[in-house]
Amino acid sequence: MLSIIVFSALAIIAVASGIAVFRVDSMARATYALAVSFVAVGVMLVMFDLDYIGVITILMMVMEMAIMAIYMIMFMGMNPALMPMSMVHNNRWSAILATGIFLLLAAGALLVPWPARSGTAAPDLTVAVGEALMGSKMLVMLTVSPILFATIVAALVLANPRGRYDRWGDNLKRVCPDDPQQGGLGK
Amino acid sequence: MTLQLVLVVAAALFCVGLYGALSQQVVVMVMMGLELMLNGVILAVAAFWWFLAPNPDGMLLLLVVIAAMTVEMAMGFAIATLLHRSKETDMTDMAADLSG
Amino acid sequence: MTGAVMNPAWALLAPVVLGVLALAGAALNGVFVARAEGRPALSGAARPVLEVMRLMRQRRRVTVAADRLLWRIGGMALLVIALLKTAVIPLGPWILADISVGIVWFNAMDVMVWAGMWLIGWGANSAHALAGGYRFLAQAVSYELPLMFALVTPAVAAHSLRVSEVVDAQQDLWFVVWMPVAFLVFCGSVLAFSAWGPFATAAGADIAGGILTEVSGVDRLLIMAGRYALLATGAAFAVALFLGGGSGPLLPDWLWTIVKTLVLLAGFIAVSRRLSAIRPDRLAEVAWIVVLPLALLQTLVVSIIVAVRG
Amino acid sequence: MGAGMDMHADMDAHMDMDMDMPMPGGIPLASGGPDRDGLEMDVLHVALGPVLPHWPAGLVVRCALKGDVIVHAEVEILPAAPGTALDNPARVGRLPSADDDRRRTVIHHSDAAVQLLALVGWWSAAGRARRIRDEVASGTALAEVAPRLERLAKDVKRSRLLGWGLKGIAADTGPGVQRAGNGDAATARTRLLHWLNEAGRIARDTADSYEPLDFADRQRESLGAIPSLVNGTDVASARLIIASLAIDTSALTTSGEARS
Repeated sequence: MLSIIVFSALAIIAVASGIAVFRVDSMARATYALAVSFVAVGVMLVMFDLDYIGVITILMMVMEMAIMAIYMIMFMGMNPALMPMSMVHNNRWSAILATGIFLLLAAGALLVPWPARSGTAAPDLTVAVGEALMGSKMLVMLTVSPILFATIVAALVLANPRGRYDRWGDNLKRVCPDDPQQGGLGK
Repeated sequence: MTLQLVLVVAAALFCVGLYGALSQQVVVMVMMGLELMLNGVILAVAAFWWFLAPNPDGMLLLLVVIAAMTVEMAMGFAIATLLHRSKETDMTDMAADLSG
Repeated sequence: MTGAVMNPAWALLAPVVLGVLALAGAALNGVFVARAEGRPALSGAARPVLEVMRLMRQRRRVTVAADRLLWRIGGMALLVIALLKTAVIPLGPWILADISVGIVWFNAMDVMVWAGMWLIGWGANSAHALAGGYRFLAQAVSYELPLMFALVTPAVAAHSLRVSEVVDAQQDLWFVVWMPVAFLVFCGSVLAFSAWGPFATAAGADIAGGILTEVSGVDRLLIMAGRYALLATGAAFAVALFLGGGSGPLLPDWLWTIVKTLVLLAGFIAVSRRLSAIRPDRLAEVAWIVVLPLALLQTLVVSIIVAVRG
Repeated sequence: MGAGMDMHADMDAHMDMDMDMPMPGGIPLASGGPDRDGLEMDVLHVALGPVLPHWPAGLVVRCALKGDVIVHAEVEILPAAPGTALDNPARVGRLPSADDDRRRTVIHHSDAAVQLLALVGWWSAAGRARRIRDEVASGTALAEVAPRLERLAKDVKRSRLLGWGLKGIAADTGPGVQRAGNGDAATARTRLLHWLNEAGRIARDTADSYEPLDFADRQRESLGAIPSLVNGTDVASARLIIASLAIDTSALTTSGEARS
């Protein structure tokens, strides 16, 4: 019983703050509303005994939203005061489509005869996921890690306007890189 | 707490995100919509895992979704910065001009 | 041994212990300041209490078009985060919530500090405060990854993310002995996420006080208390991860934990005053190119030792 | 709001609406402009001073900021109230003597060191410099503080962390100004060392071998150099640069005129 009350409260928080993301007038508030939504979902995962994945979700998403806020403000340039903002297109059709899909999914969730639970959870799920990741399902890890690495490289290449020739000179012979803001290394 | 209840909540999160991703003009706001959709997906996968088949393999799917999320964010930020730099725009509609 | 089941009522004691530790840290800092200014040390030790009374009475300063909601949330965040951290920190044989992912919990909480610090800077709607908030984020992306690997290293050695098992794994040998790099990185990160000493640039004098520029009264009190509390929880967690928790001769476990925590806290405060600030723009390159590989190397060495010993 | 075709017209309508929007808190929206990293950034106008901790009193630097990078700066000195002369033993009712002049120089130098050390967040060193300054101002014999000044200078010189933090903070106001001695361009760090060494030397030597402070000219030169020095730096570096110029506004507004 208690778990249903807690879950419902978390569900309301998650959905309400999700809606708030597109309703509030300040980018900082929008970003941190999304963070609240993620934290609520993270706590729900912990309720499913997914301690590790739940806490990791909270950790990653708060971090991501802290960075996201920078981009929101950088690219949408408004002050913290609550400036009304309306930056939408296709508003009506988006709403209709989203509602329709929601009805469809909800109907599916309620009407499909879900099978009974099969198998039992391992006593220590964190150990179990670690062993799966490093054992039978290592291929997943082997695929994900190069993708993540490629993402780091690709994102840097896309976003960084200055190559090493800009920094170190045409012959790469500068002692100290020519940066607008000096870093900690170099002479 | 039943599977149906959790799935309805997940669907609600997914569709709020969908609305945002479709209706917003600014790239970062579209990304927020996508994030919210993936948030719903995470919750749904966790519910399936817990109520249908709680074995370790299912958790890997969650990890993969979370990894996909980080990839999406990193590339989104990079592309938003690139767009901003090259066209001084952050609107999705204007990004279409790049193809021309 | 550690990890004994506790009555949840003891949770009420945790804030008291944390408050006493934070106050001890503040008093010690007061003594250092007093000595530097040539005043008697005792007046410095009394300073935090007077400061608390002063700030409780002070009226809040109001800035134009401040985002009050987010500002208040940020102001409270640091103290709340420190309290949430105490849940997984063992005090001798007791631990409030010995969850299976205690170390990840601690890490998740110090990521929350990112949000708290930035919101304090953002809410005030003032240029210096905002610069402080951004500075903290710039510093955070530098320290967070080395910190994560510093946290992972003891977990690898103990085969567990559960804090009590990490403590138990140090019965024979404290982890600080064979993972000194991880210990140092962790201590540096504690200073960094408390915005303290050389890492206090978010509240630095060169941006007129940064995030603290516009806060006054109760808000300021909460933020200052939160920073001391974060410093104290950081020290206590370092004791659990690297300094053998409550192990020691003669005294009971819980007393050893407190003694070690106080010594480490005193160390943090004493060292901080002697170092000049490290600006985030200078820190970033060093953190990513020097410190992160060192921390990774430390994790690798520990992993190999653990694998060889079986 | 139609489908995707008339989006640009739609957007323009939004832009127009922006203009008529109420200004929150009476603050108009910032206007944009390209910045040094090739991103368009809002321009923010911020005045540094006239009152800030560790800042020359009465100095106002009006900056245009992109992010926290200064893209334009103007300098102004607010007219000071008649000097109170509390900090200046040479003016406290007695006739000025050579010792007072010497004392004044030591105070000026150590005061400048206090400001810079406090700004870089090295509180213990700043505290030591401040105590020396206060003792000299309250009449302690100069020979007594000399060894402490020299020790402080040695510690500052040895600190690698400080050297690293102040690396690349330029403070060269032009030819012939307070060179470090070895011909390098003046930086914040060389200036700091210069003050401490000079103060130590002046306090120790009783012979009249020190360079007297010729405030007004040098100060005016420093003041004129501020806009070009701080252009393109972030606010924090700008604070360090201005502190390393050791601007004494009282010399500029009162005694400056009298001396020149």
